[in-house]
Amino acid sequence: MSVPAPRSQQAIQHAVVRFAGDSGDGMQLTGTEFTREAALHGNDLATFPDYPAEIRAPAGTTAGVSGYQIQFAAHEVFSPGDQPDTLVAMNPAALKVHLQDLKRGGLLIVNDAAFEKGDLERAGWKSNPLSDGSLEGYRVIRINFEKLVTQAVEGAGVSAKDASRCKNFFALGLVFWIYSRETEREEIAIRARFAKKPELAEANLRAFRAGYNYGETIEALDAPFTIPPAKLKPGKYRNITGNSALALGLVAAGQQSGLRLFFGSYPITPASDILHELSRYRRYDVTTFQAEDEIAAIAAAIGSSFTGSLGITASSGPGLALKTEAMGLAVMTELPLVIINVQRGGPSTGLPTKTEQSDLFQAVYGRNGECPLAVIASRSPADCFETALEACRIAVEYRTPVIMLSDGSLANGSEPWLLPRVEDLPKFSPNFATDPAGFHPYKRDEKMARAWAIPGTPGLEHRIGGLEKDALTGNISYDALNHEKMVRTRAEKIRRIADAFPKTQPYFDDKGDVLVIGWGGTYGSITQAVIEARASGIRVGHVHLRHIFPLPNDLSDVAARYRAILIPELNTGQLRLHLRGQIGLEGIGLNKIQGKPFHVAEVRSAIESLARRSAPSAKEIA
Amino acid sequence: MSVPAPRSQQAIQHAVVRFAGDSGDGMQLTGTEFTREAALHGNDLATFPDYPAEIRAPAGTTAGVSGYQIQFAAHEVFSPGDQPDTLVAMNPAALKVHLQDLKRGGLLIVNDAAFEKGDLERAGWKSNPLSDGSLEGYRVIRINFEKLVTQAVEGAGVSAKDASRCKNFFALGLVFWIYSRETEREEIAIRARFAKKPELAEANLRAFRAGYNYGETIEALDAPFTIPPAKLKPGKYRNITGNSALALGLVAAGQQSGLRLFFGSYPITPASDILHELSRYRRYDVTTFQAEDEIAAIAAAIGSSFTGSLGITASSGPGLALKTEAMGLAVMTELPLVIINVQRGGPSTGLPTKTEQSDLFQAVYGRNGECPLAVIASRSPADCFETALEACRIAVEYRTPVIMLSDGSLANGSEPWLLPRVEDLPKFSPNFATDPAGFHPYKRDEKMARAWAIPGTPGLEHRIGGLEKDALTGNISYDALNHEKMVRTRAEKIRRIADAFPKTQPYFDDKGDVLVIGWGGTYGSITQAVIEARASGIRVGHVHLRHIFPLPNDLSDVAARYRAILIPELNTGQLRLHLRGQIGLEGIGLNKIQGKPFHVAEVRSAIESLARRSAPSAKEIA
Amino acid sequence: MTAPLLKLTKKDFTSDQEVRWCPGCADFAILAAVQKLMPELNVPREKVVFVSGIGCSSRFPYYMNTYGFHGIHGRAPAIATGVKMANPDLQVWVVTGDGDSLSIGGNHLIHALRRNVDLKILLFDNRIYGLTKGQASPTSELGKKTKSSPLGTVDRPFNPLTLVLGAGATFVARTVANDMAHMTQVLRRAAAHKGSAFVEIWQNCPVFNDGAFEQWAEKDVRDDSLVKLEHGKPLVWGKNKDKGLRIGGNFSLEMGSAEGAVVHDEKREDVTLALALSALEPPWPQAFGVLRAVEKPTLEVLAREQEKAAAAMKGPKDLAALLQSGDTWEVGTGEA
Amino acid sequence: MTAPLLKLTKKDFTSDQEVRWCPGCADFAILAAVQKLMPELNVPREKVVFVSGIGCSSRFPYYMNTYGFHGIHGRAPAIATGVKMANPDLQVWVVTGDGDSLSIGGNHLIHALRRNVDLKILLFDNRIYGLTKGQASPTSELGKKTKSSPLGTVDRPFNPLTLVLGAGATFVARTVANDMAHMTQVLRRAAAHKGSAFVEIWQNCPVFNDGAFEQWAEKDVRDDSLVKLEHGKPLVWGKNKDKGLRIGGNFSLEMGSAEGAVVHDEKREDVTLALALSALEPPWPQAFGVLRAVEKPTLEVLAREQEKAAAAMKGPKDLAALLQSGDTWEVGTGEA
Ligand SMILES: Cc1ncc(C[n+]2csc(CCOP(=O)(O)OP(=O)(O)O)c2C)c(N)n1
Ligand SMILES: Cc1ncc(C[n+]2csc(CCOP(=O)(O)OP(=O)(O)O)c2C)c(N)n1
Ligand code: SF4
Ligand code: SF4
Ligand SMILES: [Mg+2]
Ligand SMILES: [Mg+2]
Repeated sequence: MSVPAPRSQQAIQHAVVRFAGDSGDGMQLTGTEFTREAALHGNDLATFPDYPAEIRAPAGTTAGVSGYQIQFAAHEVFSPGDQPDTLVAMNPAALKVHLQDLKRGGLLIVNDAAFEKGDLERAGWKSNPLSDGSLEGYRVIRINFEKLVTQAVEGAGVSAKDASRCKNFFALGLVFWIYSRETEREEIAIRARFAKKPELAEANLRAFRAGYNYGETIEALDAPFTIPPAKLKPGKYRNITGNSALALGLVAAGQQSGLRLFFGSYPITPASDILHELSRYRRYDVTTFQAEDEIAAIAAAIGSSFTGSLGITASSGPGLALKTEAMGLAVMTELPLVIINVQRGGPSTGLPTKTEQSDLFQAVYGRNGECPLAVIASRSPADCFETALEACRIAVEYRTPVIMLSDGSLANGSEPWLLPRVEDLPKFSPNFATDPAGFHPYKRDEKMARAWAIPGTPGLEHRIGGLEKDALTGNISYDALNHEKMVRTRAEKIRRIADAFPKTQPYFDDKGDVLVIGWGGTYGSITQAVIEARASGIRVGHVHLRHIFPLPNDLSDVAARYRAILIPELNTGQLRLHLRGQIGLEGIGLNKIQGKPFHVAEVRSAIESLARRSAPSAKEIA
Repeated sequence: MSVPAPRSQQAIQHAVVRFAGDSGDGMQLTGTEFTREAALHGNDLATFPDYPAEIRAPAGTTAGVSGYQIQFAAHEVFSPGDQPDTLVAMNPAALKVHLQDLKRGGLLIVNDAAFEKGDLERAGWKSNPLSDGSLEGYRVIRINFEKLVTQAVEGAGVSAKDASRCKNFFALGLVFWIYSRETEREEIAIRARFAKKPELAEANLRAFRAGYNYGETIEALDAPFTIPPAKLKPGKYRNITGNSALALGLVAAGQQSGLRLFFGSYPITPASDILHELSRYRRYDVTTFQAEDEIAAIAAAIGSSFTGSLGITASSGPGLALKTEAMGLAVMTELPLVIINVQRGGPSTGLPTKTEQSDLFQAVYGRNGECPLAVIASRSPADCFETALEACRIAVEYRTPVIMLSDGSLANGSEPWLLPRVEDLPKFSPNFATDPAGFHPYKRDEKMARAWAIPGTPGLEHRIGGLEKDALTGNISYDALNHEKMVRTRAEKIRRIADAFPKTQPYFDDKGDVLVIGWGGTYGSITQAVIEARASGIRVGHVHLRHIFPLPNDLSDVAARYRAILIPELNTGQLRLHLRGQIGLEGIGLNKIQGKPFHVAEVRSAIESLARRSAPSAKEIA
Repeated sequence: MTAPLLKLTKKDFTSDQEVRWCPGCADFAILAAVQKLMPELNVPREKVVFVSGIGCSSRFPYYMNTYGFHGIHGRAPAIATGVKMANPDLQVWVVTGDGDSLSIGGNHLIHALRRNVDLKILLFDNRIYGLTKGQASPTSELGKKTKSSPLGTVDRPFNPLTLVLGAGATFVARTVANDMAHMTQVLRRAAAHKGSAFVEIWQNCPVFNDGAFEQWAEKDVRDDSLVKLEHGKPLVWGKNKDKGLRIGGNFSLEMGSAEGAVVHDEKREDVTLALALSALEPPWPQAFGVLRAVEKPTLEVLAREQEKAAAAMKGPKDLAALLQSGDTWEVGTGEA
Repeated sequence: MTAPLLKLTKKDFTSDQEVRWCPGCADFAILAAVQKLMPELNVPREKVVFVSGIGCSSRFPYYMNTYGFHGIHGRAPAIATGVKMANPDLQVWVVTGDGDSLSIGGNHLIHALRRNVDLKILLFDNRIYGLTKGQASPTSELGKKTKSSPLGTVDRPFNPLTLVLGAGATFVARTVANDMAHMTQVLRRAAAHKGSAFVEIWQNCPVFNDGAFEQWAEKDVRDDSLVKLEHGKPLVWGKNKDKGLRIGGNFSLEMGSAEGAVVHDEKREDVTLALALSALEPPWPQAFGVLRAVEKPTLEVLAREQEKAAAAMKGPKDLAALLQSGDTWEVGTGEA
């Protein structure tokens, strides 16, 4: 297709677009497609998909609204953005849910055809927002999607129902025009996607083009926007979600250590995709096992580690709860094990498709007995790769279970990932015991890791289990002093992991008014907020903890260099309590428990008000 | 039988006796029998049974040694005693394990016949302690139990094997003599115990009497001891173990609230006896359900609470771990539920028959999501009654799960229990919703408890579950602000429980040098230690926390009245971290992780050294 | 069937909550069947409890205007056991999926059945995980490609009927959601059974496993691929009822002409016939209807009887006496 | 059976740990049988793994001088599945008790069996909880008085054999610990089976459930109360082999004279006969020996084959290529 070049363009630096519609409207796909093009265009970007817990809630209700937000820019981007510049609302329910977020003056694209009385009622509108003034202050583009799409795909040979399902590609086309995206790659992608059903390919292509042309035709904007590529670090990039990066990190860990991976898992939102992805990487010495439940999943993983594989299991909060007892067994038997928790809204079944950071307590403290293990957290979608690799390394080198915390927003969110070179990835060795001379299953190396002797090794036959073990032989021991020794040894082994951490180096100001200590998926919002707060003259540092347990040894010292500590979390203050309990650090919490990420503005204003409150008094200055 | 009155007696104030032998030697029975007589004699007492994890480890090995210790006194007694005055060792293994604890100059009764070469080797003695000087400094009574018992029971009509199994009653008889106990009640008890096998009754009786007479005959002591009854608070007493008291507390709660009890449980040491006991109280509207596992046990209990019973479940650490997910469901559905954890040595299977306090973290922090519930702890065997009742009351009145922490030493230990009058027991009402007018399942009363409407009530049909609920209707709600509201509401409801606590009133000095903050089964040792430390002039207060979560509101204020805080725990410092994390309280830990209670001396010396360290400097005084 | 005394209607059993299943999901049909059946059962709404686990199917209780408990994944039979034991007067239904009840919840299911708790257990079998978007379940065919098994599953599926019969279930039946009449009849029978009643309902999931049962459960093929079980009637099938299950060599069933076909007997104490029927899989005709319906004492009744017997033997409740049982002693107010 | 090449002896399989069972416990006999059998199997010690749960029986691995894993309660089949999938070369045994495998671990057991993981599962059935001192187990008889059921149990027991056959087990057998010859033969068969092998071993617990099996498993009564199964031989029993299981009316088994008795067939694909035999309970003679031995593909082999097929199709491992798969783009060093 040849598209007339748009007349004039407005170059901007960044934009936030949100696609919203019914669960059946294909908004996740639309968002993903737009994201790919932004990535290939060279923009930096961050995304935030948000969908309901039902497969498909009743059509047209607010419960069924599915959304996908992307921020893309000509510069570095850290969060998916607080407020969309452009909102696509495919029905009144989507408008109901998302209108409040649209930036004043922002562009609103609505599906005119979907605002009948019944539609409005189902969505809970008392009167028609298209006509009652609700949309004042926005730039509204009303489109009769049904009609335009039907016309566009006429003759493509698809049913009326299938024709109507092309609406999302019409919307995509329009947004492509608005942001002056090239259409070629997308056209190829559409053909590939529907390769098995050429008539569907044709219909969606037509809808896509029609949407693009519609923008041009109606002169929806005086001039469409352009956002040049970002000046990112040079190298090869790929846009990636957290779960995909995590799965690749695990595969990399297997390859870099020479260990077979055994991934035992039971499906649960938002962790299931890790199982799906790894199931496709089987030829990389990856065994995947969909167990009957979470307990069997971790138990099998432990069995595999005993046998010399790297046992891994993944779940979300409720599933982690079920794994608790078995984690104790892994701690007692001191076997490598990686336990991934892609956190979601809790407690109980909670908000399965929403994001939250409320499983820190469970990860650090949630086991019977004195049962320490390592806990680490990833901070961004691409960072899930590195974090997974790090979790595996610690597990193998220290012979310990490691809990890796991710969350729903990381798992499904995406960003460009500067591909690492394999040569630069860390290598680590399982260092299996093979020599019977002087062998004892609980003899330790300098890291306090015990000998890992695997079945198949002649002369090292031994037995382990969950009863307290003799400090050397690993035989059952009920001896009082041995127990105390072992409890302290297990604790010390974990504590020492911190001795190998690099120095804590705050981002931005390394002393000053406020230190923001964060962890996990809030990294992007905090970073952007710090950048903005510093622009207003406050001296702010940012430490984003990868290691939740053990904590970095120098954290107190670093913190002492600031007047005040801000600890933003998507929970009621779990890291805050953890830091106070562990190292006596007093921080101020910024807490949000809404199943949603922080807005940048929320964090920024917390930094600013804390800086104001803790500003040195006149006397101090004098 | 008529026994010649012993010639002269030495009145003493207290004594500590320990019976030790093979698992098959009946030491637990011997100890229990002696305890009953001490109780009925009117002594105050405390006991500590200690047995191996195997049903019966190999005969004669140290692994198989089973012990039972009692302190009984003419005054109040708080702990089973640090060091026995009298040790009965039925074989070399028992001597090997326990000799180190015997008080210098103490009385040692050994079974001479069991010290052959093979016996010694099995027990790990390099040479014969009876002859190699190991027993110097003790008053040793060597007895050929085999021979004397065989002689004594000759003609009773029992096999040689059964005859030999009467050894423990011989030992019991001897210790009866040593402490001038009356024999009548015991004789009746023996007859009752073996009522179905009269020849066994006869044999054991004879052995018992022979032991008693033996003491008299050989003039084992110049004069046997007497310990007059203690001047306890007037009233009716009964000697009781923690698990028995706990079971009675639950029954009392059912009766006092008018609720049917549903007890769902899966056997596990040391909690199983609660199931055993409750199974015998079925006619008190008690349903007991031995579930297929711990998850089913708590799930059924939750189902019963939904239906208007008071659901209860009990287990130990590993079982609690399995219940984690379901606890979240109970938090979300805000149903009354009592979860009992009789703690044992951990982590994992750990030390199943040993005591420990290492499940505090798990109880307070060990769930996914923001998942607060109440946690309370009992402090002594008899106190398990009151604590259980309190747990039930909080659960019912606040519609919340309550975790009640006990431990192995409380569960199996015993003490005299001043029987409460039923009239004095608290009454509380489930306050079921019955009126459809204005009914909403999540409407709250002044305690923030939600309406409890049970199936069978017309017009109140409703649905609940583990997904986030609307703040009023309880319907599923994915609304962001509703979620935040509900998370904070659930937290606030639990926090408010503390508003009804009585003022924290430290025992002993209510300000001064040291405040000892303890919890759980360490109560006895701490109390005795504080008494002794005060005798040396230190001003010491003692707060023993019944409520672990929420904490008493005034705890910080109370703590501020002392120079230093000592926090003794049988773990690595869980309460200490909890107090620092929650209320910023800085305490010094005294920690022991040996599967054993504190010795009084350990706590006392910690108090003393802390008092010394934190003594006001000269300057301060001036 | 007695005439409904309570004069309730389907509407009385319809809650005010929006039904959140995908368009075309067979769960709608099951919901309609149950809501229609309920008035006929003549149990007051407030005495009915629906308990479920987690899954698309497990949303069911929200749509019934009775008491309902949406539990946690796999634990519905355990929760329901507590409900029923706590109040044996209630009519308790369990709604569960193939993942919920056969994967994570397999143990609770077989234990509820061996105990014969009076629960009506409806397994919505779509041979897939619906709610988590399309992973293999324990009833997915061997080799099936799903999201979690892109190369095909490697674990053989359970036969749910054989499994539950092996666990000692006293009532076992199978039906399909697209045969309203048959489904209703089976549900009616389940409701009438005193004891655990297990019903496998083939349920199409158009989104993640469309057509899973079409080869044998669609109207036009049913006659040839299913053997409809009727108590006391011979085991015959085919459009013309000309094929029959007969006793073959060495104690096996064989397919043959209708003549001399084995006569179905739901009530047989020995479980052999029911087991043999349950194990039939294509190309054999598959058993359809009630395989077994044998009455045995139920858990909750036995438990209550024990309680009463204990009360009768040991006398009425007396908390004071209970507290004072065992060896007690008095400490006086004066000097000891 | 080929002559042992490795020339190992019972002693080679005896660990240095003291055996901690009660005097007279039948677990000793099972341990002795296994230790004696092992050399004959000709598998190097280091390739043998014993996995267990928790219970008296589950202490077993400590006493075998092989690799061993004493797991957590009920989870042995799951741990063992991980062991076997991680290294299909190993010979993996699971030792478990009636509580461990049928109560808390019931689900893992039936799933391991449906998956046909190549595990040798030995269930030490003493119909009681030994280690926790005498509570009822899922095989305790209805009405049994135990510590946890002083008024008698109210839940009907499982029949372990019917249960596991219902779950799809490919090898199912029963033996008793006090018949060393029979037990050894059954264990040998289990070891030889490629796939999950389930063996129920009646095991007397003299301390908490003494004599549980004496009415039919003691030497003097066995002939009359057990029907010994031999492949290809008629199902007859009695001192004089004069009683037989025959085809009764309407597809049932009946007791009668030996003449015309059904012939045992372990290898039958359809599970009817095995199920019927498993369900026999006193006063019928109980099935004793191998009920079923049918070979099917095993989980771990299927899984490895998939891996190989994937490698063959998609080419060798190349981590760099994997990381760079999907849509990628370059950002240059100069100005964009
Ligand atoms: C403890 C736990 N594990 C996993 C999940 C995720 N999960 C929810 S439903 C489900 C399976 C649903 O399949 P099925 O039972 O067949 O029901 P369907 O959706 O097909 O009706 C899973 C794995 C969960 N909610 N809780
Ligand atoms: C999670 C958990 N729950 C409960 C227990 C306590 N427990 C240990 S063994 C056992 C049952 C033992 O019975 P069985 O499996 O029949 O073995 P046996 O001792 O009879 O050989 C129980 C309930 C435990 N260790 N862990
Ligand atoms: S995913 Fe399948 S089972 Fe679930 S609601 Fe949709 S169609 Fe029904
Ligand atoms: S309790 Fe029973 S099963 Fe356990 S070791 Fe003793 S005799 Fe054996
Ligand atoms: Mg399903
Ligand atoms: Mg057992």
